[in-house]
Formats: sequence, C-alpha cells, structure tokens
Amino acid sequence: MKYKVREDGNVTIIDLSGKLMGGYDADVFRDLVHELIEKGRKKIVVNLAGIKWINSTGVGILITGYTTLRKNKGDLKLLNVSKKIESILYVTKLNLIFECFDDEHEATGSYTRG
Amino acid sequence: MKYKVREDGNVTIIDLSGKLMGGYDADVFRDLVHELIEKGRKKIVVNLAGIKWINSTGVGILITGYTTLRKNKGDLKLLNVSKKIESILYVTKLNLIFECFDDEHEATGSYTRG
Amino acid sequence: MAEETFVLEFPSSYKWLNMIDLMCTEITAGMDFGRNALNEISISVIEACTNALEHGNKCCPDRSVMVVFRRLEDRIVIEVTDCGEGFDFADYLQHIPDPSDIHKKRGRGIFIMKAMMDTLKYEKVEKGGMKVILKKMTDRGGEEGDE
Amino acid sequence: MAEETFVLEFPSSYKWLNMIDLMCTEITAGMDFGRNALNEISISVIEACTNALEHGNKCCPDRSVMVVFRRLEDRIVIEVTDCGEGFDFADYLQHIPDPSDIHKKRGRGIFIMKAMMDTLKYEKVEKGGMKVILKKMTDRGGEEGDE
Ligand SMILES: Nc1ncnc2c1ncn2[C@@H]1O[C@H](COP(=O)(O)OP(=O)(O)O)[C@@H](O)[C@H]1O
Ligand SMILES: Nc1ncnc2c1ncn2[C@@H]1O[C@H](COP(=O)(O)OP(=O)(O)O)[C@@H](O)[C@H]1O
Repeated sequence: MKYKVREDGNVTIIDLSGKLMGGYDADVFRDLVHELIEKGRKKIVVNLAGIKWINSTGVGILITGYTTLRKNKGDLKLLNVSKKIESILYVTKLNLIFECFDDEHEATGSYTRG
Repeated sequence: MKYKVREDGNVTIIDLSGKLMGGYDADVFRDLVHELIEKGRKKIVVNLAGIKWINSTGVGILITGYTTLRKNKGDLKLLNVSKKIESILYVTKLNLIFECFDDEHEATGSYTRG
Repeated sequence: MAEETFVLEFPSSYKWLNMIDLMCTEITAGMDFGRNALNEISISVIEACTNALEHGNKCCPDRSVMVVFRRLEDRIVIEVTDCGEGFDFADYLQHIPDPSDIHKKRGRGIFIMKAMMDTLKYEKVEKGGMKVILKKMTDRGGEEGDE
Repeated sequence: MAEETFVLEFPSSYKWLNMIDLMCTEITAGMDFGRNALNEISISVIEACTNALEHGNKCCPDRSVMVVFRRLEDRIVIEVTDCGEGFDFADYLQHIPDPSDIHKKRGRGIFIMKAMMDTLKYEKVEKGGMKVILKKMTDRGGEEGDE
C-alpha cells in the first residue's frame, strides 16, 4: 500500500494505491490516522481508486480507522469503491457502516453539508 | 488470434489481435493470404498492435505469409511491432526480412512510393 | 470436457497473492460464471491463501502454500493447503463471529469464503497443515448434488 | 535472501500459455533484470512450455506440463518438464537450423531460448519426458560460475 494525503478545505483526502492488506499496512494506516487526528483533521475521505486489490484484513484496516475517527468526533468515508471491495463490504454488512461515493466532490461536499 | 481486413487504396491492412501461435492460427492466416492473393490484393500490411503475445511459431506464420506473397509478386510488411516481437525477430535475424513500421500511413505509403 | 487440474506452489509471502489472483482469473475465464461470481471466487481464493500463509505457515518464506484448481464443466473446486499446525475448524465454523462488528480488526476471512462460495470445507492433512476446500457451481451447474 | 521456489502444473493446452506469461512476469518483477532481459525470459519460458505441451505431451489435455521457477538473488532458473517421449537433444543442439531461413515455418524455438538465456540444458526425466532447464543471471549476477 502507498498513500498520498491531499486537502480540500477542511476535508482530508487519502489516496491509497497498491494492495491493501494486513501486517505492515495496518500500522502505516493507523499511524496516519492518528497523525491526522492530532492535527485536528478528522474529516477523512479515503480514495480507493488506486487499490489494485484488497482482502478482508484490508477492510479491517479501514474499519479500524473508521472507529478511531468516530471516537474522536471525526468520520471516514470511502471514494471509488471497486466491485470487488463492494462485495466484501456487502457480505460483511460493513456497507451499512461506510458512506461510499463515486464522485470526489460529492464525497467532500457531504462533510460541508453535514 | 482474431483478424479484421481493411483496405487503404490498393494496400490491404490486416489487424491481428489476441495470441498469434501455431496450430489453428497458421491455417487461418494461410487461407486469408491465399484469398487476398486470388482477389489480386497482394500489398499487405499486418498490424500487430492488438497482439497480446506471440511465440516463435507465430513468427513462423508471418514468415510463411511473407514467402507466399513474395512468390506471387506481393509483399507483407509489419506495423506496430512490440518490443517482445522485435526481440524475437532480432535474434532470428528475421528483422532483416520484414519491413517494420510504427505508423500506418508510412506503412501504406511505402507501397505507393515503391 | 474432463476436469482440468492446475497446481501451484508458492512461498509464504503476501507479495505473491496478486499472482494467485491473476492465475485464478485466467483459469475461471470462459466458465459459466457472471462477473460477481468471478469476483467472489477470486476474493475467496485470496482469503484462503492469506490464511494459509499467515496462520498456517506463519509467513515463513521457506514453507510453501499449495493451491489446486479443478476446473470442471459445472463447477470450480479450489484446495489450499499449508504446512502449519491446523486449528479447530469444526468449533470455529459453528461460532463464526459477526463480521459486521466494527470493533473487530480481523476475523472476517472464513465468513467471507462461506458466504461467497457454495461449499467451504476444512480437512487436516497428514503432515499436519490445513486444507481448505472451496467449491462454486457455475450458473448452469445449479445448486444440486453438493457435499 | 534464500531461493524462492514456485511450482506450476497445467494441462497441455495453448490457452494456458498466457497464464504462464503473467506468472513469469510476477515472479521476475523486482529482480535485477532490465526490460529486455525480462522480455527474453518470458519469451523463452513460453517457447519451452510450447514445446513441452506440443512435442512432449502432444497437446493431450490430461497430460500436464510442470514449470518450476527458482528465484535467486543473482539469477532465475526455470525448469519445464513434460511427460512425452523426449528427443535427441544432444544431436539437435549441435545442428540447430538457421533461424533466418525464411522457408522454414517452424524450428526456431530452441534457437531463441539458447540466444536469449545464459544457459539452456536438456535432461531426460525418469518417467520418459524431457526437462529443459533455462537460466539467466541478473545484471548484478554477471556471467561467472555457470554450468
Ligand atoms: N490455515 C489456517 N491455519 C491455522 N489457523 C487458521 C487457518 N485459517 C484460519 N485459521 C484460524 O481461524 C481464525 C479466523 O480466520 P479468518 O476468519 O480468516 O480471520 P482472520 O484471518 O482475519 O483472523 C484465524 O484467526 C486463525 O486462528
Ligand atoms: N519437449 C520436447 N519433447 C520432444 N521433442 C521436442 C521437445 N522440444 C523440442 N523437441 C524437438 O525439437 C524440435 C525443434 O524445436 P524448436 O526449435 O522449438 O522448433 P519447433 O517447436 O518450432 O519445431 C521440435 O520440432 C521437436 O522435434
């Protein structure tokens, strides 16, 4: 997994790319989320467009990020969820947890509207 | 292997796609060349842009087409030769036989100039 | 058409999972599966291989994971074998934790395989490791004659 | 890093050659090979597998081809084994026909492998078939200590 962090107003966009799975990726993503929370940037959109693939552990990484942010009065929303990721979210019912968007403006806009 | 036949003036362009290798493909390509010769269309450009890959037998198919056309006072030139195909042609010295082009207009133009 | 069998052995590292994915895609191409079903097979194979290399082989690079694909007219059967200690699958399969529990980091792999494939079975192999057997019927194959 | 070994068995049909190509690309990725060398390896593996399934296994779908990839720091070694009758490779290797002969439809595979890899060796396996062993040193590995 690789990532880039961008800002759009008070929303932070994390562009993930490569493979999202257990082990090392989990630590990297957890540290990133903590760092952003410390900076007061708690409105996160995770852009999955560059994710080649993901497994259940990768979804676990996202859900851990989500719970951490929610505890800190922030949120984590998903952008560009592929069919594969969607079906993992669907069978695990995590689709009911994550807000998902296909359009970046809609994703960031959902925070300012909210 | 799949193919489409197009005409540009008196030059015939064969767009090949998929995999070019022995067996069935050899028969299909031989029949196609014979058919074109019978129609009097002997100036051929084989466009390899859509070829996912090729092996030495595939190159053999092209060289057989070439010799058949030359015997009938025609020619067979190659368009969009990938790096992989190029290196097969290179080690077998068949690059000295085939005229290769990266640009379709140049390939067809080479016949009208000649 | 008779059964077509493919065997792959690879070292226990995450970095080869993409290769398994590509292989799975090539093998299942042209079978009577819809796009969703193909995704489900590929996701399940990755989950099975992840468990094998991680829980089974403890990511030890000189232990390999073996994957067998059996491609039949009406179904695909995939067996993934590791050389680990095994686990109490009978017990686990009876008490699979709720995958929608957001406080759990892990523990969704077996649930996903079970939900996405028609059959999920575990066996202990002689040498000690686990073999997980996944099966999915094609659209034509229907649901009949399982187990 | 120690040797990483991959084993693949697949049915004798041309349609699986693309899968071998993908696998070869994944395995050699990240090794110290330039783009040309990677192409040469992939072309050679395809030639070896084509010969194995065609001349060795006579395209019989229930005979399989076995490919072993050994990925080392300084080289890749690839062994392709079939279950055919074998052939007189010693004689053939001494009289490889001219590959630039435009009147020949076929007969360029072995020449290509020999030209593109650092070592090409043939062995007869016990059960009767042929094993061809291909080796290529990485850019760092250099040319030394061969055979
Ligand atoms: N091949 C295996 N060898 C040993 N233990 C396994 C194996 N597969 C699964 N397990 C056990 O079953 C548990 C649940 O697996 P799973 O549902 O895939 O979730 P996760 O892998 O995220 O823990 C694992 O934590 C592990 O204890
Ligand atoms: N695995 C094999 N088993 C039996 N014969 C083989 C094998 N590989 C090569 N040969 C023999 O060597 C010949 C030359 O092979 P090659 O140079 O690859 O050209 P081609 O396959 O186009 O004939 C083949 O025609 C075949 O007779």
